[in-house]
Amino acid sequence: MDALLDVDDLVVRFATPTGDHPAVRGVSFSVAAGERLGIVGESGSGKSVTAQAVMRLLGPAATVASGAVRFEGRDVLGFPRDELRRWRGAQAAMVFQDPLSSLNPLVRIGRQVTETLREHLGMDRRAAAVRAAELLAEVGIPDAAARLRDYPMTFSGGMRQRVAVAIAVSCSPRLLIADEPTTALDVTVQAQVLDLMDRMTAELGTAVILISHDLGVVSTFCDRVLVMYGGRVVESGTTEEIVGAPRHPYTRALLGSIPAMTGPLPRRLPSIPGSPPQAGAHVPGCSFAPRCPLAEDLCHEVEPSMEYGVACHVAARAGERP
Amino acid sequence: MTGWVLRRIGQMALVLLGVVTLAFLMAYAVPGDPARLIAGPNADAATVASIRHQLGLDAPLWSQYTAFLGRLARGDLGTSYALHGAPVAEQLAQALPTSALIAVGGIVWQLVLGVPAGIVAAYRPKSAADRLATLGALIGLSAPPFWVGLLLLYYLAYRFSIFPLNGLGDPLWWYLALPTFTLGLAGAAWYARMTRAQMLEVLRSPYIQMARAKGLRERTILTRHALRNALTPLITMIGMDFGYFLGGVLIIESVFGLPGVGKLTYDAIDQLDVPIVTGAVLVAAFFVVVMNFLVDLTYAVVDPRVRNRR
Amino acid sequence: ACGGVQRNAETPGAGPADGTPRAGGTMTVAYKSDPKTFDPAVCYDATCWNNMRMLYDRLYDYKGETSELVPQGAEAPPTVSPDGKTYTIRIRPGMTFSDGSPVTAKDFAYSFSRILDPATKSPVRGFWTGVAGAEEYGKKPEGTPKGIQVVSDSELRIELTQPNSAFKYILAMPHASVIPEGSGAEAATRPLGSGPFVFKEFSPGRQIVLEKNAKYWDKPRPYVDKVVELLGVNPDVALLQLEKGQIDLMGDPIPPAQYLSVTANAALKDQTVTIAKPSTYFLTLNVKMKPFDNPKVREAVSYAIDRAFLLKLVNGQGQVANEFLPPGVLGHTDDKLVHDQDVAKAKQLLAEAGYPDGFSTTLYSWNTPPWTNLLPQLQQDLAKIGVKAEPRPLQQSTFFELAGTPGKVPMALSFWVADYPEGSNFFQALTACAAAVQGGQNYAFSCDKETDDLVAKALATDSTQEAQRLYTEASTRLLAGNSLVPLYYGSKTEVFGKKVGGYFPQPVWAWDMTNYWKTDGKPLG
Amino acid sequence: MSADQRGEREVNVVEVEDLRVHFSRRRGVTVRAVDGVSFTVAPGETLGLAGESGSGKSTVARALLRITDPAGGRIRIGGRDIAGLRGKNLKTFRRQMQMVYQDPYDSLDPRMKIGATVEEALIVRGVPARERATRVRELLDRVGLPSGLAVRYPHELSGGQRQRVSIARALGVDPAVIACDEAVSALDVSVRAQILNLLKDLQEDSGLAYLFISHDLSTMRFAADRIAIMYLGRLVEIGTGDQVFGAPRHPYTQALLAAVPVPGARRTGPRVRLAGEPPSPADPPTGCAFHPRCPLAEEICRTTRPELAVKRGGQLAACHLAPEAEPGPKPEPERNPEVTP
Amino acid sequence: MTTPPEPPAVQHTEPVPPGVRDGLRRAGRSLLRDVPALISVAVLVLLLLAALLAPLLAPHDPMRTYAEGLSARGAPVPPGGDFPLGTDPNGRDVLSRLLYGARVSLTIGVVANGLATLVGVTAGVVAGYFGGLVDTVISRITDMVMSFPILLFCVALISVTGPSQRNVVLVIALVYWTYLARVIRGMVLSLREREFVTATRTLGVGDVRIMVRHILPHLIPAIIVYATLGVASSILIESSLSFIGVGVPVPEASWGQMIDDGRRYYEVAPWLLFAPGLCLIATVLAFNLAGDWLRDLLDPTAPERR
Ligand SMILES: Nc1ncnc2c1ncn2[C@@H]1O[C@H](COP(=O)(O)OP(=O)(O)OP(=O)(O)O)[C@@H](O)[C@H]1O
Ligand SMILES: Nc1ncnc2c1ncn2[C@@H]1O[C@H](COP(=O)(O)OP(=O)(O)OP(=O)(O)O)[C@@H](O)[C@H]1O
Ligand SMILES: [Mg+2]
Ligand SMILES: [Mg+2]
Ligand code: NI
Repeated sequence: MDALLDVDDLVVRFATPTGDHPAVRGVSFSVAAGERLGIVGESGSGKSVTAQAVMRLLGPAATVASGAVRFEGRDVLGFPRDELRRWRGAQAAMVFQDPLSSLNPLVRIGRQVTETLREHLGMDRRAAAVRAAELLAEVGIPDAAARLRDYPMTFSGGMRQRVAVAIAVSCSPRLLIADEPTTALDVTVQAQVLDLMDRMTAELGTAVILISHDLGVVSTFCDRVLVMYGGRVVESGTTEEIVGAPRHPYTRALLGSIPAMTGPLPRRLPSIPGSPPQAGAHVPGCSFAPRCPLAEDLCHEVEPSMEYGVACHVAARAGERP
Repeated sequence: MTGWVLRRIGQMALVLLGVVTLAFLMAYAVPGDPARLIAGPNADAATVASIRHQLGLDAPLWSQYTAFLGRLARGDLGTSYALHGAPVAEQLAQALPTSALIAVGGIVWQLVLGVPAGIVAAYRPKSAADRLATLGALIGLSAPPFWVGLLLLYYLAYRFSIFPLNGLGDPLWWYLALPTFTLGLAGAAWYARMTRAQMLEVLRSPYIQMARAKGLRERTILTRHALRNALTPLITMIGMDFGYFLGGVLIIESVFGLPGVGKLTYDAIDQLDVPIVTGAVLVAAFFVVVMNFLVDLTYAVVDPRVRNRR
Repeated sequence: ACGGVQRNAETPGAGPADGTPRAGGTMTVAYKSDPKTFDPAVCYDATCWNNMRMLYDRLYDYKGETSELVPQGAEAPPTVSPDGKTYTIRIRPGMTFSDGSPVTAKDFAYSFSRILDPATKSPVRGFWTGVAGAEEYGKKPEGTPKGIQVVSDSELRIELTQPNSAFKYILAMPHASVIPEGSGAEAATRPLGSGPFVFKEFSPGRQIVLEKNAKYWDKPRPYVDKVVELLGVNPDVALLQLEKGQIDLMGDPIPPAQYLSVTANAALKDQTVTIAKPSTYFLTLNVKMKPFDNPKVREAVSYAIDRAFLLKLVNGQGQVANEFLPPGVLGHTDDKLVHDQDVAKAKQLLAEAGYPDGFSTTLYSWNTPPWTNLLPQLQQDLAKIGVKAEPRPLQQSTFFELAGTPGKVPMALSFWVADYPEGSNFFQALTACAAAVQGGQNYAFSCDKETDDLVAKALATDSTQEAQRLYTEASTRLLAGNSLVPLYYGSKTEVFGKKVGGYFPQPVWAWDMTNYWKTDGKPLG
Repeated sequence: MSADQRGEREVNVVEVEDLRVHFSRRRGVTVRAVDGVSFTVAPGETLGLAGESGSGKSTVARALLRITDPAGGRIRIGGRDIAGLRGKNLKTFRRQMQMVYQDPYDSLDPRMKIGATVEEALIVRGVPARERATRVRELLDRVGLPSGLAVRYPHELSGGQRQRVSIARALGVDPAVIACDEAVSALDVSVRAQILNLLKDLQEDSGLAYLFISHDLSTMRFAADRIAIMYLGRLVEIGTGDQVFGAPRHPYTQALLAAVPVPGARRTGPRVRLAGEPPSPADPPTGCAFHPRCPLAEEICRTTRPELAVKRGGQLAACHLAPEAEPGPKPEPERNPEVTP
Repeated sequence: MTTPPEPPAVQHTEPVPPGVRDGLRRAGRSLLRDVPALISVAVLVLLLLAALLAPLLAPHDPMRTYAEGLSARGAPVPPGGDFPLGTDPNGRDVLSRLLYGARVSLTIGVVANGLATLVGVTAGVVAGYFGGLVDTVISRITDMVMSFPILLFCVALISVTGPSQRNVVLVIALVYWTYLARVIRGMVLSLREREFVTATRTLGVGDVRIMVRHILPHLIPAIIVYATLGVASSILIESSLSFIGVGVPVPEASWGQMIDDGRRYYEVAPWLLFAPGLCLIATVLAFNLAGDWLRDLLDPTAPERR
């Protein structure tokens, strides 16, 4: 497969005072150039950890226990320091989930944007500043040139998030991992940011991995979607397949809990009963089983494997996707 | 902001007054009679009395104090008792540049020795480099400056004749290298340890992860992103040290034979030379207060979050 | 009897003092502190004495390394009237100040009168209060006191109220230097004298520069062209500088800790001299305070001390005291007037005095070496006889204040260095009734009129033998009272640079720069 | 309804009148982050606050909590003017109003276990020590967190988990009003649904009121009784959910609604987005702040600032061009925006 | 795609809330993993024992001058024989003095420094947190203390009350707290602007609790640095006080005093400096490395090390 990024059977474990917990348990996927992959899933299901593992940004408590990450066939996990540095930011960029705290509070916005430009593209100070202002304007920051000299604390949450996006796209990376890049944005600005990423995929062939809770955003933006639950991929397929005909009970429940924009509203939203799997606790069988309306005995005993794009005993029996 | 500055200046004046008053009182509280000291052991009571009268020491403390304040208000620091009438201001003016040079040099050494050691240590905690930096810093701290000074003099100046043995000369930095290094060595540990502790905190924050994701060089990450956040407490330390050093560093000054404020003060205390003591205290206090003021200002500049509160 | 110079036993006979003088060169010396003044009338400490000797002349001066006086500004020894009260002195003809103006008797009269003028704030005024009319002059300082008379330009007459055979020594003290009439106000800042060197520069904390006085009367002296005094040099460093040849002389004593290494250093052997310093280290027992008001208690204490061991603690720098006055001072006797350690005797005395179990007291002294070394040992010695003495080392000025206040300090450890080699100097300062007052230095506060009288008699006689006898009698009386317990006599060790020629130490003064030369100078002539 | 008007004024838990918040940015430039905003929230009501990013939503919430001091206007919470509250009174007030912050990372003490963080709220409320452990577990459970997480530190949680801790903490003091600043944005939809249900339940049980800030309009539609739309520091439209979502009167609201991506509706054309540059709050456009980007803008929009006025459909909107409500008894505008003709 | 290999199953019961016992166990475990820290703690314990048991361990009377403790020239005797670490210029046994000195110096290092830390941290936190008048008053007081010549103060105090260990402790504490207060205040200034503090405040949590539970933990690294380095500084300050003659009263032993002595005699009797110097360095190192360990132990964000 001539994928740009290939993640194979990734396992990430955390050392905590109460022992070792796997947060990602055998995740595999690949993204081709120009492709837009969405990752959705329960909070705490390991989306961000997967993204960080790909970027090799896991903290000291985490270890990649097994698996491989390949970028254009090269082993990312084996990159020497210098190569890693040149790869990050320039070829693969990431927007963090916490844009508010991922900007350095004591460094002016301008500098935080220009430093990648200067580092990777070798721009001089003047050119970088001009480009930074352009980038900020592109993500919809008013008065962009003037605000380069401000500190992050004077930016609203959404503005900081957009700054993070601007930084990530500044070097036109080949791979962009965007972890909830639009959570704090109003829809018109969100549209602007999505447009920007659209343009990048179309014009530069950038591959985008979009992690989002907003199935609306995912379905209008992504080509393919990965659904994660409890550190595993439970379903994957094209956007149409997932949004149009979800097969995993979790995916179905997910889609069912979105309030509609039109029509009458229920008094309560349908939601998935129960709690997500206890962090670190490993139950035999399907991790969704305790909450699954369709769960059978088998589900509680044997962990389902990924078959035909879904990891569910019940759905798998129904055979291949229609 | 201007209001704040003005208020601060007012407060500073108050602090200076307080400190000088305390020094004044304390110099009198110490048993010993300046007049007797001047008069010498063989002097008869009449001589002592007349000296006491001339110095105004026979007046009640209160009127001595008001007279002293009056002079101070006119910018007159008085004349020395022990140095037979030398104007205090002149004495201080002569000593101050030396102290300033030592202070600047000491701070520079502290930073040059301490901060990199702290960074190295924090970058790979518990590594050999960390242990080495820690060990070095702590030995530097534990070695008494007077001894380090003499040792340096003995080997670098006496044995190998690399540096001059004493005093000030040309080029200045050549003469200041050893004293300032000695001063800096003791302080470096504080900077190293503080830098390490702060860096360890900062290196874990999300914006450092972000900086890594941007593919910045480790050096850039350390210096631009981490250091800046880690160093804010160091600003306070630098300010304090600077103010303190300007007030004179007795041991360094006496080991290396540098005529600074510290030695002047020490000798004056020994001689109960109240005008010099109060003058020197005033100068020292002035610098401490001003430096602390500057630190607060700098703090606001460096950390915009703090600035906003004012 | 045994005063004078005690050269290092090892010092070979061919010391540099035996070479021939050479001319020119710079003598570099180092001091820890700045001199407090250049004004002779107020100079009374070691840091300014050397400058006095270089900048000014006095009527008389000590000859070489001896305690013998020779005329300097005077033409000959003074003519003393038979009643011992009138001194007539002829001034050396042709002597000038460095600005060329002649030195006359008027200048001397002026210089001496200044000391008595309260406005001068002279610490040495006490030496001159014996001059007739001093008291009136103190109240109304105009012209000269009655007792200081200018007979002619070349003749000076001084009248005393009491005969004082030690007066000639006072005339040789630094403060008796001559400055031009009326120049008192400038003496402190722009010193002008008739001495071998002239003042060039003083930058506080850095250096003092003196240059040879080309018009000096005692040609070809001084031998060196220039004297540079480096200031603010830590004595430890000064020693290193001296060893490296960067300086020629140390202005401060060798730091006690370096003493051992210096004296053991073979390389420095030829450059080291040790001489007796006319000084006594002693203990005072305040007779106005309990329990030292009891003579038996005092006697007991005097039996408690192991002098030899104390001396060892100061690395043997000196000599165990056998009486009050140190050797080299007129009045010193070789007779043993003190008690050796005898614990049993001491205990017995204490028991007799009513203190069989001893008592507690406090022992005051300075907070610097050698005092801090001696205090614990004294404490230990006293503990042996059951006396618990708490050592209390104090800042110098605090010590003077407390010890000089009646009823404050039961025991003090102190010392005295002779201003001049004459017993009266010790008695007047340390044991006289006049000194047993607030601010005085009679820390025992014991007042014995008879001892005072013996001293007065010694000063009145013109016979040295008689004076010697009287002083010995005074010492015997004093020590029998045990209010003052002599411990040891000090010595001083000096090192000088390799290139210093003709060096000799002086017991009373420090240096005699006029007579030293640089061995790398040009041949004379 | 007009009969209740007076009564309602008394019982409104939140009354904001002409709120203005200014920031001074570098040298003399003043940003009017919030510029004359007025609204009320009744007990048991949810007021949604949506709008352009950077339009001042968070700032409004922060002013309500006395985190930021307003430059003008009046804020009454539970009938008390909160300006100048100090000491004990301030503390009592704080128990009435809580906030869930936008940044889930920095709003939790990184050195405190999340159990302790939640427990703190209980301590404030005076819950006896022996009950606390159970109550903490309950609270965590309520927000859908396994109680085992209580011993973890914030950095060990995912973004959504942290946000839920924040919510649990806010619920812990049992407040009368909660400002939820993008409180559920970071949550996946199923948890979000749980939380929204929870918030609703609480509201029904205890008459809790919410100031609900979100950019997610579908959530807003479900959660909010009334909705206020902000643009550049001002309210541009305020009305019931039906009014605002059914028939938006302000062109900005219309643009917002048109831009909402709906799941399943695979995009065909370009996204709907607003034309033009977003204006700078430091230098707002004259007249109607929206005019440079408004497709309908006319001359009057450029010169005169439109005030909030009752428009057809019943909501208030600040637009010259929106059709006025039919003449009827003139309602008191900002006080009672829910007037139906 | 194949089934991913089953990650090793880790069975977990409900994690027990970490009580004190658990904390101790954790401390013990981490200590065993960290060799330098283990050694440091051991050294500290040994020092403490040495100080406590000094009367039992010391071979001689620390204050006594021994005749055989001085050479014929009055020089100190080198290590060996009856005096395992040699004697000082007063002929006293260095080892005994070292042991007794540990009492004094550790007291000074721990008590003076502990006192200063306590006061300094409290003042700094209060000043930084409340700001305004409180800050002004505290900051100006620190200004005053800092700019006051310690020397003069010591001389005055000691001449009035006489030298004593207690005075030395007080003087050091009195001077030293200001530095910590300043640094802490600066840090609190930034800390209190953090959102979690705002969040806690809006929760209605009292100021005291915020300061103790939320601000203080973030200051721990800095406090540990200051407190552990302060041990060395206090001991050395005492030595400077001895240098000017206002330190611990004379015959008593303290490391500072011994270092001061050793410095002066370093050419003739190097052991005088080495003995207390090495002890000081060991103490300082032990305090600091143990401090590092403690800091990690108290830091939840520090990774568990395997
Ligand atoms: N440093 C850490 N130590 C221990 N556990 C961690 C750590 N970081 C993350 N985890 C755990 O790993 C799991 C996956 O976290 P991750 O951040 O990937 O979730 P997510 O899918 O991004 O969720 P969200 O949508 O809420 O952001 C969570 O259960 C979290 O508690
Ligand atoms: N401390 C500050 N100093 C200066 N300007 C500030 C400050 N905080 C906010 N602002 C400005 O105030 C305006 C409103 O900010 P606010 O955070 O209220 O926006 P918001 O509506 O919450 O946006 P978002 O949805 O993106 O979070 C912005 O223009 C922002 O730049
Ligand atoms: Mg996440
Ligand atoms: Mg916001
Ligand atoms: Ni003899």
